[in-house]
Amino acid sequence: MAGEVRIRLFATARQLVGTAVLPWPVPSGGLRAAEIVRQLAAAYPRLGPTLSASRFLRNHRYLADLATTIRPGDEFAVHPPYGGG
Amino acid sequence: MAGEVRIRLFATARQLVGTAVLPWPVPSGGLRAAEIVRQLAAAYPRLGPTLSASRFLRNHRYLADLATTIRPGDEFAVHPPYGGG
Amino acid sequence: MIPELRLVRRRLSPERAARDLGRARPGAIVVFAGTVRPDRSAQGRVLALDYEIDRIPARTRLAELLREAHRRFGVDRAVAWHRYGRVRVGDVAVVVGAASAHRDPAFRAARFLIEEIKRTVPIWKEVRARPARRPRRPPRPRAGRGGGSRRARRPPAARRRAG
Amino acid sequence: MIPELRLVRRRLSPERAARDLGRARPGAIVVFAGTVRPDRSAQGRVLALDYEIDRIPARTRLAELLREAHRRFGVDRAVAWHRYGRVRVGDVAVVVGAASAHRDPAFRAARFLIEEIKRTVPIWKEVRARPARRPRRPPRPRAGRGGGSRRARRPPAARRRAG
Repeated sequence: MAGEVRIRLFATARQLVGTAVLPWPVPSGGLRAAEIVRQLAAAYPRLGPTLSASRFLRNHRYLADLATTIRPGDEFAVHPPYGGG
Repeated sequence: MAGEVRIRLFATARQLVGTAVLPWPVPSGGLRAAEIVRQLAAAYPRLGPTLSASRFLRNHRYLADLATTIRPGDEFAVHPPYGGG
Repeated sequence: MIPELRLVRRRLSPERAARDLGRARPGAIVVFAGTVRPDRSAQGRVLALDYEIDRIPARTRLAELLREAHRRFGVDRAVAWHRYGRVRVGDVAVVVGAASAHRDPAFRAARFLIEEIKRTVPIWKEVRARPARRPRRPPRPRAGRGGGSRRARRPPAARRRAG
Repeated sequence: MIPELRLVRRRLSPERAARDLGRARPGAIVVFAGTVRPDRSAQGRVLALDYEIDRIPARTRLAELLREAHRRFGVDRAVAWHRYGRVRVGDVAVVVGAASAHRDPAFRAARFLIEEIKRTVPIWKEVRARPARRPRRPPRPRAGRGGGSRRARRPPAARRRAG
Protein backbone atom coordinates (compact mmCIF):
# COMPACT_ATOMS: atom_id res chain seq x y z
CA MET A 1 0.00 0.00 0.00
CA ALA A 2 1.47 3.33 -1.06
CA GLY A 3 1.59 6.29 1.27
CA GLU A 4 3.03 9.71 1.85
CA VAL A 5 6.18 11.22 3.24
CA ARG A 6 5.91 14.65 4.82
CA ILE A 7 8.65 16.78 3.29
CA ARG A 8 9.53 19.83 5.41
CA LEU A 9 11.29 22.67 3.60
CA PHE A 10 13.22 25.44 5.29
CA ALA A 11 14.64 28.82 4.31
CA THR A 12 15.50 29.08 0.59
CA ALA A 13 14.05 25.59 -0.08
CA ARG A 14 10.72 26.74 1.39
CA GLN A 15 10.86 30.01 -0.55
CA LEU A 16 11.62 28.31 -3.88
CA VAL A 17 8.85 25.73 -3.50
CA GLY A 18 6.41 28.18 -1.95
CA THR A 19 5.38 26.01 0.96
CA ALA A 20 6.88 24.70 4.19
CA VAL A 21 5.29 21.25 4.01
CA LEU A 22 4.98 19.10 0.92
CA PRO A 23 3.19 15.73 1.05
CA TRP A 24 5.14 13.35 -1.19
CA PRO A 25 3.75 10.04 -2.46
CA VAL A 26 5.99 7.03 -1.94
CA PRO A 27 5.45 3.29 -2.46
CA SER A 28 4.57 1.21 0.59
CA GLY A 29 8.17 0.04 0.93
CA GLY A 30 9.36 3.66 0.96
CA LEU A 31 12.06 5.31 -1.15
CA ARG A 32 15.71 5.90 -0.59
CA ALA A 33 16.45 9.51 0.43
CA ALA A 34 18.54 9.92 -2.72
CA GLU A 35 15.49 9.12 -4.85
CA ILE A 36 13.27 11.61 -3.03
CA VAL A 37 15.90 14.31 -3.51
CA ARG A 38 16.13 13.41 -7.22
CA GLN A 39 12.35 13.61 -7.62
CA LEU A 40 12.25 16.96 -5.78
CA ALA A 41 14.93 18.40 -8.08
CA ALA A 42 13.00 17.15 -11.11
CA ALA A 43 9.74 18.67 -9.88
CA TYR A 44 11.34 21.99 -8.86
CA PRO A 45 14.29 22.59 -11.17
CA ARG A 46 15.29 25.87 -9.43
CA LEU A 47 15.72 23.90 -6.21
CA GLY A 48 18.76 22.00 -7.55
CA PRO A 49 21.61 24.15 -6.16
CA THR A 50 19.89 24.44 -2.77
CA LEU A 51 19.43 20.67 -2.57
CA SER A 52 23.12 20.15 -3.39
CA ALA A 53 24.09 22.32 -0.42
CA SER A 54 21.50 20.92 2.00
CA ARG A 55 21.53 18.46 4.86
CA PHE A 56 18.62 16.01 5.19
CA LEU A 57 16.86 14.59 8.23
CA ARG A 58 14.50 11.69 8.71
CA ASN A 59 12.21 12.14 11.71
CA HIS A 60 14.42 14.94 13.11
CA ARG A 61 17.65 12.99 12.81
CA TYR A 62 20.42 13.83 10.41
CA LEU A 63 21.07 11.30 7.67
CA ALA A 64 24.68 10.24 7.42
CA ASP A 65 24.10 9.43 3.75
CA LEU A 66 21.21 9.28 1.29
CA ALA A 67 20.96 5.47 1.23
CA THR A 68 18.47 5.52 4.12
CA THR A 69 14.94 4.45 3.23
CA ILE A 70 12.22 6.99 3.91
CA ARG A 71 8.89 5.24 4.59
CA PRO A 72 5.26 6.32 4.47
CA GLY A 73 4.51 8.44 7.55
CA ASP A 74 8.12 9.58 7.89
CA GLU A 75 9.09 13.21 7.97
CA PHE A 76 11.87 14.20 5.59
CA ALA A 77 13.46 17.59 6.24
CA VAL A 78 15.54 19.69 3.85
CA HIS A 79 18.02 21.98 5.64
CA PRO A 80 19.81 24.53 3.45
CA PRO A 81 23.04 25.94 4.97
CA TYR A 82 22.41 27.45 8.39
CA GLY A 83 22.52 31.12 9.22
CA GLY A 84 21.72 31.64 12.87
CA GLY A 85 23.34 34.09 15.25
CA MET B 1 69.78 73.11 49.78
CA ALA B 2 68.83 69.50 50.46
CA GLY B 3 65.25 68.28 50.41
CA GLU B 4 63.03 65.27 50.37
CA VAL B 5 61.63 62.87 47.85
CA ARG B 6 58.29 61.25 48.65
CA ILE B 7 58.69 57.51 48.08
CA ARG B 8 55.37 55.70 47.59
CA LEU B 9 55.40 51.95 48.22
CA PHE B 10 52.79 49.52 46.99
CA ALA B 11 51.78 45.95 47.73
CA THR B 12 54.69 43.79 48.96
CA ALA B 13 57.01 46.81 49.04
CA ARG B 14 54.58 48.61 51.36
CA GLN B 15 54.15 45.48 53.51
CA LEU B 16 57.90 44.89 53.86
CA VAL B 17 58.65 48.50 54.82
CA GLY B 18 55.53 48.88 56.92
CA THR B 19 54.39 52.16 55.44
CA ALA B 20 52.93 53.42 52.16
CA VAL B 21 54.85 56.71 52.13
CA LEU B 22 58.47 57.18 53.01
CA PRO B 23 60.07 60.66 53.02
CA TRP B 24 63.59 60.27 51.64
CA PRO B 25 66.32 62.90 52.04
CA VAL B 26 68.12 63.87 48.85
CA PRO B 27 70.68 66.61 48.05
CA SER B 28 69.36 69.79 46.41
CA GLY B 29 70.47 68.53 43.00
CA GLY B 30 68.53 65.32 43.49
CA LEU B 31 69.67 61.72 43.09
CA ARG B 32 69.52 59.32 40.20
CA ALA B 33 66.74 56.78 40.56
CA ALA B 34 69.30 53.97 40.63
CA GLU B 35 70.90 55.53 43.72
CA ILE B 36 67.58 55.86 45.55
CA VAL B 37 66.81 52.20 44.81
CA ARG B 38 70.29 51.24 46.08
CA GLN B 39 69.78 53.22 49.30
CA LEU B 40 66.33 51.68 49.80
CA ALA B 41 67.74 48.16 49.41
CA ALA B 42 70.49 48.99 51.90
CA ALA B 43 68.03 50.39 54.45
CA TYR B 44 65.54 47.51 54.01
CA PRO B 45 67.52 44.39 53.07
CA ARG B 46 64.38 42.20 52.75
CA LEU B 47 63.13 44.59 50.07
CA GLY B 48 65.86 43.55 47.61
CA PRO B 49 64.02 40.89 45.58
CA THR B 50 60.89 43.05 45.38
CA LEU B 51 62.91 46.02 44.12
CA SER B 52 64.53 43.85 41.44
CA ALA B 53 61.10 42.91 40.11
CA SER B 54 59.57 46.40 40.39
CA ARG B 55 58.84 49.22 38.00
CA PHE B 56 59.50 52.79 39.10
CA LEU B 57 57.69 56.04 38.43
CA ARG B 58 58.60 59.67 38.86
CA ASN B 59 55.58 61.90 39.37
CA HIS B 60 53.21 59.19 38.07
CA ARG B 61 55.22 58.46 34.94
CA TYR B 62 57.09 55.27 34.30
CA LEU B 63 60.86 55.56 34.14
CA ALA B 64 62.38 54.02 31.03
CA ASP B 65 65.62 53.52 32.97
CA LEU B 66 67.07 54.41 36.34
CA ALA B 67 69.37 57.18 35.07
CA THR B 68 66.62 59.77 35.61
CA THR B 69 67.31 62.29 38.36
CA ILE B 70 64.75 62.45 41.14
CA ARG B 71 64.65 65.91 42.69
CA PRO B 72 63.42 67.31 46.00
CA GLY B 73 59.63 67.50 45.91
CA ASP B 74 59.33 64.65 43.42
CA GLU B 75 57.27 61.59 44.05
CA PHE B 76 59.05 58.29 43.45
CA ALA B 77 56.79 55.22 43.25
CA VAL B 78 57.78 51.57 43.63
CA HIS B 79 55.47 49.18 41.72
CA PRO B 80 55.95 45.48 42.43
CA PRO B 81 54.53 43.14 39.74
CA TYR B 82 50.84 43.81 39.13
CA GLY B 83 48.04 41.53 40.09
CA GLY B 84 44.73 43.10 39.15
CA GLY B 85 41.73 41.38 37.69
CA MET C 1 18.49 29.92 37.68
CA ILE C 2 17.23 29.98 34.09
CA PRO C 3 17.74 27.18 31.60
CA GLU C 4 21.06 26.75 29.86
CA LEU C 5 19.21 26.19 26.60
CA ARG C 6 16.50 28.46 25.27
CA LEU C 7 14.83 28.71 21.86
CA VAL C 8 12.22 31.38 22.31
CA ARG C 9 10.14 34.02 20.56
CA ARG C 10 10.44 36.54 23.36
CA ARG C 11 13.26 38.97 24.08
CA LEU C 12 16.61 37.74 25.30
CA SER C 13 18.61 39.58 27.91
CA PRO C 14 22.40 39.31 27.99
CA GLU C 15 22.15 41.14 31.35
CA ARG C 16 20.12 38.24 32.67
CA ALA C 17 22.69 35.76 31.36
CA ALA C 18 25.51 37.66 33.09
CA ARG C 19 23.60 37.72 36.36
CA ASP C 20 22.68 34.08 36.11
CA LEU C 21 26.18 32.90 35.22
CA GLY C 22 27.50 34.84 38.22
CA ARG C 23 25.31 32.94 40.69
CA ALA C 24 27.78 30.06 40.92
CA ARG C 25 30.59 32.41 42.13
CA PRO C 26 32.72 31.20 39.29
CA GLY C 27 35.76 33.50 38.98
CA ALA C 28 35.24 34.33 35.31
CA ILE C 29 32.12 35.06 33.28
CA VAL C 30 32.00 35.69 29.55
CA VAL C 31 28.79 36.71 27.79
CA PHE C 32 28.33 37.22 24.07
CA ALA C 33 25.23 38.82 22.58
CA GLY C 34 24.50 39.09 18.89
CA THR C 35 22.11 41.85 17.89
CA VAL C 36 20.43 42.69 14.60
CA ARG C 37 22.50 45.37 12.92
CA PRO C 38 20.93 48.31 11.09
CA ASP C 39 22.63 47.23 7.87
CA ARG C 40 21.83 47.93 4.28
CA SER C 41 21.00 44.82 2.31
CA ALA C 42 20.30 44.17 -1.37
CA GLN C 43 16.61 44.74 -0.53
CA GLY C 44 17.23 48.04 1.26
CA ARG C 45 17.65 49.09 4.86
CA VAL C 46 17.28 46.16 7.27
CA LEU C 47 14.33 46.59 9.64
CA ALA C 48 14.30 43.13 11.16
CA LEU C 49 15.41 39.56 10.65
CA ASP C 50 12.91 36.71 10.58
CA TYR C 51 14.52 33.68 12.19
CA GLU C 52 13.24 30.25 11.21
CA ILE C 53 14.20 27.14 13.15
CA ASP C 54 13.69 23.41 12.88
CA ARG C 55 12.84 23.09 16.52
CA ILE C 56 13.54 19.47 17.45
CA PRO C 57 16.97 19.09 15.83
CA ALA C 58 17.85 22.64 16.89
CA ARG C 59 17.23 21.77 20.54
CA THR C 60 19.09 18.48 20.18
CA ARG C 61 22.08 20.17 18.61
CA LEU C 62 22.16 23.04 21.13
CA ALA C 63 22.09 20.54 23.98
CA GLU C 64 25.00 18.68 22.38
CA LEU C 65 26.95 21.93 22.07
CA LEU C 66 26.37 22.78 25.72
CA ARG C 67 27.52 19.32 26.81
CA GLU C 68 30.53 19.67 24.55
CA ALA C 69 31.36 23.10 26.05
CA HIS C 70 31.28 21.59 29.55
CA ARG C 71 33.30 18.57 28.52
CA ARG C 72 35.88 20.29 26.39
CA PHE C 73 36.53 23.43 28.43
CA GLY C 74 35.52 22.27 31.90
CA VAL C 75 33.28 25.30 32.49
CA ASP C 76 30.96 25.32 35.49
CA ARG C 77 28.02 26.66 33.57
CA ALA C 78 27.19 27.60 29.99
CA VAL C 79 24.17 29.15 28.30
CA ALA C 80 23.01 29.10 24.68
CA TRP C 81 19.90 31.08 23.87
CA HIS C 82 18.46 31.94 20.46
CA ARG C 83 15.32 33.74 19.41
CA TYR C 84 13.15 32.79 16.50
CA GLY C 85 10.44 34.69 14.68
CA ARG C 86 10.86 38.40 14.00
CA VAL C 87 13.80 40.16 15.69
CA ARG C 88 13.96 43.88 15.08
CA VAL C 89 17.05 45.98 14.48
CA GLY C 90 18.90 46.60 17.73
CA ASP C 91 17.37 43.60 19.47
CA VAL C 92 19.33 40.61 20.68
CA ALA C 93 18.97 37.48 18.54
CA VAL C 94 21.44 35.23 20.32
CA VAL C 95 23.15 35.02 23.71
CA VAL C 96 25.87 32.59 24.69
CA GLY C 97 27.99 32.58 27.80
CA ALA C 98 30.11 30.57 30.14
CA ALA C 99 31.28 30.69 33.74
CA SER C 100 34.45 29.09 34.93
CA ALA C 101 37.09 29.34 37.64
CA HIS C 102 39.51 30.89 35.15
CA ARG C 103 39.03 33.21 32.22
CA ASP C 104 40.54 31.20 29.39
CA PRO C 105 37.97 28.35 29.44
CA ALA C 106 35.13 30.87 29.77
CA PHE C 107 36.30 32.86 26.73
CA ARG C 108 36.93 29.73 24.70
CA ALA C 109 33.60 28.11 25.59
CA ALA C 110 31.65 31.25 24.67
CA ARG C 111 33.47 31.52 21.37
CA PHE C 112 32.98 27.82 20.65
CA LEU C 113 29.25 28.08 21.32
CA ILE C 114 28.59 31.01 19.01
CA GLU C 115 30.73 29.61 16.17
CA GLU C 116 29.08 26.20 16.35
CA ILE C 117 25.59 27.64 16.65
CA LYS C 118 26.11 29.55 13.42
CA ARG C 119 27.58 26.56 11.67
CA THR C 120 25.59 23.58 12.95
CA VAL C 121 22.24 24.57 14.46
CA PRO C 122 19.23 24.57 12.07
CA ILE C 123 18.41 28.26 12.27
CA TRP C 124 18.00 30.53 9.26
CA LYS C 125 17.42 34.22 8.89
CA GLU C 126 15.54 36.19 6.30
CA VAL C 127 15.97 39.94 5.92
CA ARG C 128 12.97 42.24 6.31
CA ALA C 129 14.00 45.48 4.67
CA ARG C 130 12.66 48.85 3.70
CA PRO C 131 13.31 49.16 -0.03
CA ALA C 132 15.92 51.71 -1.05
CA ARG C 133 14.48 55.11 -1.91
CA ARG C 134 14.52 56.57 -5.41
CA PRO C 135 14.42 60.27 -6.26
CA ARG C 136 11.11 61.79 -7.40
CA ARG C 137 12.80 65.14 -7.79
CA PRO C 138 16.41 66.20 -7.47
CA PRO C 139 17.60 66.61 -3.88
CA ARG C 140 17.47 70.18 -2.60
CA PRO C 141 20.59 71.08 -0.60
CA ARG C 142 19.91 72.89 2.67
CA ALA C 143 22.34 75.57 3.79
CA GLY C 144 23.88 75.42 7.22
CA ARG C 145 22.83 71.90 8.15
CA GLY C 146 25.55 69.34 8.14
CA GLY C 147 25.13 65.81 9.42
CA GLY C 148 21.47 66.25 10.15
CA SER C 149 20.57 66.68 6.51
CA ARG C 150 21.84 63.29 5.45
CA ARG C 151 18.47 61.65 5.76
CA ALA C 152 16.71 64.58 4.05
CA ARG C 153 19.05 64.39 1.09
CA ARG C 154 18.34 60.74 0.51
CA PRO C 155 15.89 60.21 -2.35
CA PRO C 156 12.30 59.49 -1.24
CA ALA C 157 11.10 55.90 -1.07
CA ALA C 158 9.89 53.91 -4.04
CA ARG C 159 6.68 53.30 -2.17
CA ARG C 160 5.05 51.28 -4.89
CA ARG C 161 7.74 48.62 -4.59
CA ALA C 162 7.38 48.49 -0.84
CA GLY C 163 3.73 47.58 -1.36
CA MET D 1 25.82 55.96 28.80
CA ILE D 2 28.36 55.27 31.54
CA PRO D 3 32.08 55.94 31.23
CA GLU D 4 34.33 53.53 29.36
CA LEU D 5 36.86 53.77 32.17
CA ARG D 6 36.03 53.31 35.82
CA LEU D 7 38.20 52.79 38.90
CA VAL D 8 35.75 52.70 41.75
CA ARG D 9 35.16 51.42 45.27
CA ARG D 10 31.52 50.58 44.66
CA ARG D 11 30.02 47.48 43.09
CA LEU D 12 30.44 46.79 39.39
CA SER D 13 27.68 45.33 37.28
CA PRO D 14 28.47 43.27 34.19
CA GLU D 15 24.72 43.47 33.45
CA ARG D 16 25.06 47.22 33.26
CA ALA D 17 28.05 46.88 30.92
CA ALA D 18 26.09 44.55 28.63
CA ARG D 19 23.15 46.94 28.52
CA ASP D 20 25.36 49.93 27.93
CA LEU D 21 27.42 48.31 25.18
CA GLY D 22 24.18 47.35 23.45
CA ARG D 23 22.98 50.95 23.19
CA ALA D 24 25.00 51.56 20.03
CA ARG D 25 23.19 48.70 18.17
CA PRO D 26 26.52 47.13 17.44
CA GLY D 27 25.94 43.61 16.14
CA ALA D 28 28.19 41.90 18.66
CA ILE D 29 28.75 42.46 22.36
CA VAL D 30 31.24 40.63 24.56
CA VAL D 31 31.38 41.17 28.30
CA PHE D 32 33.88 39.63 30.68
CA ALA D 33 33.50 39.79 34.46
CA GLY D 34 36.07 38.59 36.96
CA THR D 35 34.74 37.73 40.40
CA VAL D 36 36.49 36.85 43.65
CA ARG D 37 36.57 33.07 43.94
CA PRO D 38 35.92 31.29 47.24
CA ASP D 39 39.38 29.74 47.10
CA ARG D 40 41.57 28.34 49.79
CA SER D 41 44.83 30.23 50.18
CA ALA D 42 47.93 29.65 52.27
CA GLN D 43 46.26 31.83 54.92
CA GLY D 44 43.00 29.87 54.88
CA ARG D 45 39.67 30.30 53.18
CA VAL D 46 39.50 33.50 51.11
CA LEU D 47 36.84 35.90 52.37
CA ALA D 48 37.76 38.92 50.28
CA LEU D 49 40.50 40.51 48.25
CA ASP D 50 41.80 43.97 49.08
CA TYR D 51 42.68 45.73 45.84
CA GLU D 52 45.26 48.50 45.97
CA ILE D 53 45.82 50.84 43.05
CA ASP D 54 48.16 53.64 42.11
CA ARG D 55 45.37 55.80 40.85
CA ILE D 56 46.96 58.26 38.43
CA PRO D 57 49.09 55.82 36.40
CA ALA D 58 46.29 53.23 36.61
CA ARG D 59 43.86 55.65 34.95
CA THR D 60 46.46 56.67 32.38
CA ARG D 61 47.22 53.07 31.49
CA LEU D 62 43.56 52.03 31.33
CA ALA D 63 42.84 54.93 29.01
CA GLU D 64 45.73 53.84 26.78
CA LEU D 65 44.39 50.28 26.70
CA LEU D 66 40.92 51.49 25.70
CA ARG D 67 42.37 53.63 22.91
CA GLU D 68 44.47 50.66 21.83
CA ALA D 69 41.40 48.38 21.79
CA HIS D 70 39.58 50.86 19.54
CA ARG D 71 42.57 51.34 17.28
CA ARG D 72 43.66 47.73 17.00
CA PHE D 73 40.31 45.96 16.74
CA GLY D 74 38.13 48.75 15.38
CA VAL D 75 35.45 48.25 18.02
CA ASP D 76 32.65 50.80 18.36
CA ARG D 77 32.81 50.88 22.11
CA ALA D 78 34.86 49.33 24.87
CA VAL D 79 34.69 49.39 28.66
CA ALA D 80 37.31 48.70 31.32
CA TRP D 81 36.16 48.87 34.91
CA HIS D 82 38.01 47.82 38.04
CA ARG D 83 37.17 48.03 41.69
CA TYR D 84 39.61 48.86 44.44
CA GLY D 85 39.38 48.46 48.20
CA ARG D 86 37.76 45.37 49.67
CA VAL D 87 35.95 43.05 47.26
CA ARG D 88 34.22 40.11 48.91
CA VAL D 89 33.97 36.55 47.63
CA GLY D 90 31.43 36.30 44.84
CA ASP D 91 31.59 39.98 43.99
CA VAL D 92 32.81 41.34 40.69
CA ALA D 93 36.28 42.89 40.78
CA VAL D 94 36.71 43.69 37.10
CA VAL D 95 34.52 44.11 34.01
CA VAL D 96 35.73 44.57 30.47
CA GLY D 97 33.72 44.51 27.29
CA ALA D 98 33.50 45.57 23.70
CA ALA D 99 30.86 46.19 21.08
CA SER D 100 31.48 45.87 17.39
CA ALA D 101 29.72 45.16 14.11
CA HIS D 102 31.17 41.64 14.07
CA ARG D 103 31.96 39.17 16.80
CA ASP D 104 35.65 38.55 16.22
CA PRO D 105 36.84 42.08 17.05
CA ALA D 106 34.55 42.18 20.11
CA PHE D 107 35.94 38.90 21.48
CA ARG D 108 39.51 39.90 20.74
CA ALA D 109 39.18 43.37 22.25
CA ALA D 110 37.63 42.00 25.46
CA ARG D 111 40.36 39.41 25.78
CA PHE D 112 43.05 42.00 25.05
CA LEU D 113 41.70 44.34 27.72
CA ILE D 114 41.60 41.79 30.53
CA GLU D 115 45.04 40.35 29.70
CA GLU D 116 46.64 43.79 29.54
CA ILE D 117 44.90 45.00 32.69
CA LYS D 118 46.36 42.09 34.61
CA ARG D 119 49.79 42.62 33.14
CA THR D 120 50.22 46.37 32.89
CA VAL D 121 47.83 48.30 35.14
CA PRO D 122 49.11 49.17 38.64
CA ILE D 123 46.59 47.19 40.66
CA TRP D 124 47.49 44.68 43.36
CA LYS D 125 45.46 42.33 45.44
CA GLU D 126 45.93 41.06 48.95
CA VAL D 127 44.05 38.06 50.31
CA ARG D 128 41.81 38.44 53.34
CA ALA D 129 41.29 34.93 54.66
CA ARG D 130 39.75 33.08 57.54
CA PRO D 131 42.57 31.03 59.04
CA ALA D 132 42.25 27.28 58.55
CA ARG D 133 40.43 25.60 61.40
CA ARG D 134 42.07 23.17 63.79
CA PRO D 135 40.25 20.50 65.77
CA ARG D 136 39.75 21.05 69.52
CA ARG D 137 38.19 17.62 69.82
CA PRO D 138 37.73 14.84 67.28
CA PRO D 139 34.81 15.38 64.90
CA ARG D 140 31.63 13.58 65.96
CA PRO D 141 29.97 11.84 62.99
CA ARG D 142 26.19 12.30 62.76
CA ALA D 143 24.07 9.47 61.48
CA GLY D 144 21.58 9.98 58.69
CA ARG D 145 22.63 13.45 57.56
CA GLY D 146 24.44 13.66 54.27
CA GLY D 147 25.44 16.85 52.51
CA GLY D 148 23.98 19.14 55.13
CA SER D 149 26.37 18.01 57.82
CA ARG D 150 29.50 18.95 55.91
CA ARG D 151 29.93 22.25 57.70
CA ALA D 152 29.16 20.69 61.07
CA ARG D 153 31.77 18.00 60.57
CA ARG D 154 34.50 20.50 59.89
CA PRO D 155 36.65 21.05 62.98
CA PRO D 156 35.71 24.15 64.98
CA ALA D 157 37.51 27.41 64.27
CA ALA D 158 40.78 28.40 65.83
CA ARG D 159 39.01 31.48 67.14
CA ARG D 160 41.95 32.84 69.05
CA ARG D 161 43.93 33.14 65.81
CA ALA D 162 41.05 34.63 63.88
CA GLY D 163 40.73 37.36 66.54
